[in-house]
Amino acid sequence: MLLLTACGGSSPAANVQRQAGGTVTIDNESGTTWTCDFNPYNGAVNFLSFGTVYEPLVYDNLLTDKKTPYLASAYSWSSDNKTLTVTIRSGVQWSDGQPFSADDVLFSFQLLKKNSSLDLQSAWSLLSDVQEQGTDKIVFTFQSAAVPDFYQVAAQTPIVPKHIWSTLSDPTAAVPKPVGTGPFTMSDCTPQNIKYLKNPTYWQKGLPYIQEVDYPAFTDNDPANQFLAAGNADWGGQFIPNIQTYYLNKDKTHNHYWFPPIDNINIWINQTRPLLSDKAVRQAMAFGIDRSKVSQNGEYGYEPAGNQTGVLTPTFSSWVDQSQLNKYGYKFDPNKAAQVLQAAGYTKGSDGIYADSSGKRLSFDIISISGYTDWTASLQVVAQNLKSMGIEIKEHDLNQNDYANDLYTGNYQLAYGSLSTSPGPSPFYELRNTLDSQTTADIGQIAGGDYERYKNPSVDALFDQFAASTDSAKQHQLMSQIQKSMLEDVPVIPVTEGVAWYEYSTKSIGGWPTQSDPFSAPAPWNLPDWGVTLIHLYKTS
Amino acid sequence: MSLNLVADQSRVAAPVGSRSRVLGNLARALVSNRKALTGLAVLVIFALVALLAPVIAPYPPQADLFGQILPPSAQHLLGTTGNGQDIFSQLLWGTRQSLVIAILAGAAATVISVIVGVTAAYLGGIPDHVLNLFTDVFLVIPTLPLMIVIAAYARSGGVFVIILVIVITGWSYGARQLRSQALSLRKREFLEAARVRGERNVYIILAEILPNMTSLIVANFLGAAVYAVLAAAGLQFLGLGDPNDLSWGTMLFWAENNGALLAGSPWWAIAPGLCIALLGGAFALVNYAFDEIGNPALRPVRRRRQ
Amino acid sequence: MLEMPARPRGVELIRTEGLTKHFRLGGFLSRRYLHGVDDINLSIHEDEIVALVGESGSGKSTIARLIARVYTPTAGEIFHRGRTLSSIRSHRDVLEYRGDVPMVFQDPYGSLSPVYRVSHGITRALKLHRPDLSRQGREDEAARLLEAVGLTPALDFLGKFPYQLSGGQRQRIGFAQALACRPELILADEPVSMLDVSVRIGVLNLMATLRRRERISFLYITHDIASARYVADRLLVMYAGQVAESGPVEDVLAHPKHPYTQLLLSAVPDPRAPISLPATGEVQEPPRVIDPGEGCRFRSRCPYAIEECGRVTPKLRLLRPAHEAACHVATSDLEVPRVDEGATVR
Amino acid sequence: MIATATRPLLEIKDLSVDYLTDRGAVRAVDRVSLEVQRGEFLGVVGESGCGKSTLLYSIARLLTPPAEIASGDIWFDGHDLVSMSDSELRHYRWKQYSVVMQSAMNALNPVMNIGEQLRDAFDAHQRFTGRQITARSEELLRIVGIDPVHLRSYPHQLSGGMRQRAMIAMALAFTPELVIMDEPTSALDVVAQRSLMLKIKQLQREFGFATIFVTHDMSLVSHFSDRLAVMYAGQIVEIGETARLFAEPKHPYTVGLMRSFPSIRGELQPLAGIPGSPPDLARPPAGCRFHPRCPKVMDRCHMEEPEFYAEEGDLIRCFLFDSDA
Amino acid sequence: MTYLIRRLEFFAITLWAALTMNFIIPRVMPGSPAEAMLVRFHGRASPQTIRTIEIALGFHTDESLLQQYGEYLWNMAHLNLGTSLTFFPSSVGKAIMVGLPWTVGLVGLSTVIAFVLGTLVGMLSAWRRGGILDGALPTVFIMVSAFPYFWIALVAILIFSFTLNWFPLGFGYDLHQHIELSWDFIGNAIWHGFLPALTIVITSIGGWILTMRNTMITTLAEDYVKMARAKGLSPVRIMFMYAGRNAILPNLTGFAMSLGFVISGAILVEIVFNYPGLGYMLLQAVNNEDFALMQGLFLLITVAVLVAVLLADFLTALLDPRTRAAD
Repeated sequence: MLLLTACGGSSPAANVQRQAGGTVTIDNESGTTWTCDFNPYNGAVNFLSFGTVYEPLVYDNLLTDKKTPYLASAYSWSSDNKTLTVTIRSGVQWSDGQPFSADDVLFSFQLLKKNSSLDLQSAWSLLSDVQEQGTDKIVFTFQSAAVPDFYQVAAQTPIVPKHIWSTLSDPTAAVPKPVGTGPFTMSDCTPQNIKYLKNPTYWQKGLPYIQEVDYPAFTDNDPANQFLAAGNADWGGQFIPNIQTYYLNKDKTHNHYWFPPIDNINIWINQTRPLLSDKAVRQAMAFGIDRSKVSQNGEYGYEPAGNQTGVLTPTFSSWVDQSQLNKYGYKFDPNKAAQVLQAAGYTKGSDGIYADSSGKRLSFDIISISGYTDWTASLQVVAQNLKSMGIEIKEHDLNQNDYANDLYTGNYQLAYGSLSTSPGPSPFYELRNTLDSQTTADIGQIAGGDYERYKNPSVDALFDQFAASTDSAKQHQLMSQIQKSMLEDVPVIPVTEGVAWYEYSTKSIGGWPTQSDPFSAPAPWNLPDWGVTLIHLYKTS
Repeated sequence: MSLNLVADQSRVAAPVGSRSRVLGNLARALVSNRKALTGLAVLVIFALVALLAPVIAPYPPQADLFGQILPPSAQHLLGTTGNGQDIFSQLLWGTRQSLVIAILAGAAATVISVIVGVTAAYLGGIPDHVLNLFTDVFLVIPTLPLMIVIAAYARSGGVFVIILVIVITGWSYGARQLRSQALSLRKREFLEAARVRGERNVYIILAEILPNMTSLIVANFLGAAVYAVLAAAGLQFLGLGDPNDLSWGTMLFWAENNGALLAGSPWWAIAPGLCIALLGGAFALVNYAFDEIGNPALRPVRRRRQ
Repeated sequence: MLEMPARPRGVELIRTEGLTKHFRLGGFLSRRYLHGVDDINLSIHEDEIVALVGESGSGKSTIARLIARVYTPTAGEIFHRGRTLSSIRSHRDVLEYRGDVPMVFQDPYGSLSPVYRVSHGITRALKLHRPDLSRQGREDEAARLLEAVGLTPALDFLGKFPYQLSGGQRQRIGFAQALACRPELILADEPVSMLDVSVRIGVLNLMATLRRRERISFLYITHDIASARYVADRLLVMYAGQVAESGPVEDVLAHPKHPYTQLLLSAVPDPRAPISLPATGEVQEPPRVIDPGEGCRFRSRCPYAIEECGRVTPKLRLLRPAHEAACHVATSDLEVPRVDEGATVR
Repeated sequence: MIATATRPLLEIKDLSVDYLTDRGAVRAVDRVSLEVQRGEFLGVVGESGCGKSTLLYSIARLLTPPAEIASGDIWFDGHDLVSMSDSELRHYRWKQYSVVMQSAMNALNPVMNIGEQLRDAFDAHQRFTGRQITARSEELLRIVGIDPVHLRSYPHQLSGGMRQRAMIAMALAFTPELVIMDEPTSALDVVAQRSLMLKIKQLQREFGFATIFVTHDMSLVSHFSDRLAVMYAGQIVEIGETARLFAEPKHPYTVGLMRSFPSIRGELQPLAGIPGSPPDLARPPAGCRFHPRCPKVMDRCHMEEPEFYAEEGDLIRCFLFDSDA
Repeated sequence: MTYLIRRLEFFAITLWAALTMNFIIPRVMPGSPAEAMLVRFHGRASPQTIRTIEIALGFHTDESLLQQYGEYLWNMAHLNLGTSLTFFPSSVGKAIMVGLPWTVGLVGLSTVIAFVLGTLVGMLSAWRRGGILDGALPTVFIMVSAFPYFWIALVAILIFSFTLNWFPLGFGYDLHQHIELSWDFIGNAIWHGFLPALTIVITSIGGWILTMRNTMITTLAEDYVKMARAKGLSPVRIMFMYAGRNAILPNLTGFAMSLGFVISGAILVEIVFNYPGLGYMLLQAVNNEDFALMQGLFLLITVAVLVAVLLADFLTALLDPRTRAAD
């Protein structure tokens, strides 16, 4: 059994005198005014409570995969890696003064089993059973060996108080007055602003330093950015165009940003469509896209160019199989792309577009989400790149719902975007959901992952082996093989890397996560990381 | 963007002149009216710019050839966009679509207004009741939301969807105005004379009623064009147009999304906004001048110079 | 014009039987009706000018529009040379009828489309009703017609726009349009009431000339009884949608039978006659006839009203040769006392 | 105020009125001179566009742009109306002289009832109690022959004749010295017209006010006016005693007018009217304005404008009566 | 009376037509709440789950269209607007009530201000034909009313809020303020609303000035105005009671309609100013295919317009006795 110490995780600048008190104002475009619902199982509002009010069993840092026990004081895997036993922390109180116990954990998971619409992480698609063992242990039985699934179950599922939730007639209903174990309590909510106050009985003694957190509602990016740039908020979480002029220059000594990558933004290539099922076409496209220019023009360079292994850099650099990547060398190279196409029997038509022997032109529609202007700008570059190389793509902006429906059911040729599942603390999560054919479905059916319908049994097997292993070396070796299939088959093309947008001002608040001290994923919308970030913050003036 | 729905009595003035004379008179009246002249001049300039965009624009408008967010300079009169495109070139090219939307949407809405309004007035009775109700329903339903709904669903259709949306939501006001003028015309005896002479309804509507409504129809077109300019700008600003189109509205959309005003390229937002204002203003000026021509009482008062 | 020999009556062109027109008031759920005209029986013969006289709202224009097929009757029938109008259905027949019975309108400023040259109406009429004419033929005919209505030189006028003409000239254009159809009967709806005094008589003379030269009959509608006397052979006096009295003009003027006709005659201002109306506080005006009951519609203003007038609607009765009146009191034996000797102001 | 007895109530001298148009000034009233004595009924007759209404509105100082008085004087009881400011005029309006317009339908405010409009007139000039106003209003309506209940009526609820009477009642509110009437009966049918004329004459006798009565129908005033002024193309062409004028018209235009309307009595006369039509005032003919239509035109009529020539106490603007010639 | 009955008739028919259109639009439009739910569950919800939610949202796809229509009308009559998808699990009514006061307060007030001010200015400008007001205003306001108001709003924020710091950056009131009926709060709300209101007023006032000026000029040429002058009435009385009162009548309906459209008219202003009103809610409803919310807002707007028009009709009947006449 692995014993862990309960603390904030890292210990940054221990010699700094941390003052208690102060207010942190969050500036994050949410697109709505607040409904004052703090149901942690409602996907639309859980970002307002999970991490601050409600907590998981273990905090698993999205960027570093460093695990910190929270409501669990310890945990252990069975030898077959199918059963997880968790020891519940003692001495923790709910914010209404009731003691926290293993009952609450058991209740929370049973609640999710009963109400599948609350199970945002689909925990019960992984679990087969949850039992209480003694008074302080909970035993999770998984359907198969599932070491990485620890993340969804232990790190991404908020625990709620049984004494309150068992009395609710409808657990999907709004929760206006949340009771949790977290470092903050919700003190006041108007449609415009939510005020959180320090939880005086928080189990991590002395924390948080900050007295109050304000979370105003922004319906649109522009007002949110103005608010931040004007110095009205401390902590930003969205794209800011030309951030140097817009934000940094407004207060050069205090304003900072850091945009760590957390997922890939891919071109999904529907493998069931003619021409696109041809590996050569996909490879040619991978050569034909100038990823750094896309990154520069579409995202001001804030979202770095992706690489064809699908492993995020620098976040997960240690996992990248650099030699393979170098071997395939998917650098921007239109000539190479042309060679690949010609070698596969494609010829360039008079319109400058390649066609196969039967005359079918390499002309594809790509779907994107309207209103995502950075994507639109990115696709303008992609389209120009490919067109000059000999492949035509036409952009279709759909609303979010139509886009998602088309993507999930495979009703598209090309699609631009990232996985809909939340990112994970290692490349495994994203790549499995991208490549493992167990996550996909037939065309017309809704797929939870592998939207491109890539089917490769040997790759599927690699993911199973990975999941059954706790050995880091073995995992790295498996990940190398997975990367090879990405490079060889090009099932999707990672174009840029999605980042955690994160701007902060050190004018009155210190203790922020930084690249050199990434103690949490830093965006206000990283769950439950924002709670971890908040307990590190302190007043400086 | 809300219209002022007013039974504009001043419009229902005596019809002016014959076809050739109508046009001749209108032309003369327009040229002698300072507001009309200013408006027309602006329109002509925009039309020229639209036509000559390929010649006068220094760069291809969509090509991202330059550095991002460059300040105005001799090479880039208005600087560059967040994608490294030349704003001035975009502005010149954007004139085309903006003008096309204004003119096509204005014209189409006017045609529907004329058909519905004049037919209703001429036929009278039950057809009038039904058409009138139809018009009223379209007047009463919230225009902008309806526009947003339609535009949102037909998003990928590009500029023609915008035009369609504007036409669907924009014809009813004019139909009502035209109906009321046609109603007042209907009482005039030359129409009765035509009927007694044995003319068919279609002839009466086309050859007798419409020529007498020329000035109101033109005014209506101008009003609809103003509405189209503003509505298209609003829709495109909301991102409900096709962002890959190039017009002032989409430029504003991109500028807004790139925080142009604060991110160091204010001209990106100011220039297309000004152009929209100018174009709308020009149409409105000519329209107002039409009011003055149709209703001399509205003209600026002359005082004897002594 | 002066010598009006009693001519033998020609063929009957138009006859109405029980002609009635009601207008619905208000929206389409309303059940209130304005009685435009009720139970009109009149006839117009070849080579005859019949004057229809009455105050505004008395229904005289409604009759013209019923005959002109602008309105369809609520009840009753109109016969054209013995054939009912309701049986004329085909476009060709309707056109033919319209050619036989055209109309001239009241407002010289409203009856010509301001956007066309004055030739427009005439050529359109020629095109519709004289399809045999060539383009040149039409132009010649148009010129001839203008001369016929006294607009010379005709070619000058054809190219003008209505706004370049005076009221009298426009009204003559109206007659030329009607003539273009080679009509047998022209419905002239107050053709002079909006003209200046000095040109009125010219238009009246034109009507007389056309009757004399082209043998065209007229239904002359007017509120000016003196002008009716000037041109017409027969007179119908209307009151509140009904005919009060009818007969040869001179006979009606000399022996008015209906009290309303008497009132009307006494009210006509005439510098050549002594003033002749009692200075009463009389402010009553003809009623708008909305859903009327039985009874004489003039009874509330009538100094001779008897009980029967409130009960029974009087029918036209022959009181003198060819002279009828709808009055219970007036009889052929009884001369209703004249009001000539009323107080004179001067 | 010794002079009042001899001085005419209203004296107009060489009054000209212009309409300022795009093409320059159009003279609608040209050098008109008139006198109106106390208690006199003066008829002004002319065809449409002859300037008779413009003359009347300039007397009432109600011209609005683009019309304006170009020159001339209007003396009302010894005061020059032309040079008065609006606020000075307010003391004369309605108390000293009032106006009755052609169509009461347009001249009465459609959204106020008769009583309110009467009250407005009273309030504008003097402090009265509500009761006084009501009493006087009822009295006024009775005078013109309307039931006082109509004080509560709105204009559209009254018949045409009643509306005109209501307006006349309003004009008599302060029993002014002069009532200016612009074709007050032209919108009415014959019977109502005659009845209203009689009422006007009766009231004029009773209250002794002077009247300027404008009409296009000279037969209408034949029995009512003391003197008659005939206007043609912006000018007065003949002015004289009514009875004389009808009996023996002098100006060829007046003669033509007399021969323009048929009668219901006597022998049926063939009538000729006047050939041609009135001139466009923007381009009046040179010389005598009537000469293009005049049956007795002479050479000098083409070039010279005739002045007034006195003939048996009347004035005629025609060279036929130029005794020097 | 017939007049008012006719107006009520119009009210009923239009309301029905609008309701029916409201019913049809979401059903002919592509996309369904099921799709929307998919997004919410990242493609991993079971069909049963989606079904349950569909029903909760008022979509009964297994019923005939006629049945659905009947149910829909019944629900509308009972103001049962269903559950919003965007604000799930809030009801549409609740969601709307949150935004309504802000929109009505901001846009409604500025519309009234624009109308009253514009009408007065238009009246004065017509009254003093040829004066300074009359010479300059028409041209200036023709231009201004053709400006895209979101753009004016953007520029206003840049200048007055961001650079000069005179006004707050967005929001309806200070973040820490509690919604309560105190002078403090009201003052704060007015301060926040000033700039958005100003942009609405300056872009809409021109229309009122021009229409009022034009009808006023027409009215001033009426005989009854001349008559009032002849009567020696004071200029103020003539301007308001004779000319103004008559000139304003034809504008009342237009004003009523613009009041009704207050709710929908401010979408762009609310977005630019991050104002917590209904405008943005509507855009969101459309983008999220939140049919219940969309229908609720449409219903609200339509009813608001119709009620406003009806009130204007009553007012017109009150001010203009002619409309009360029998026919």
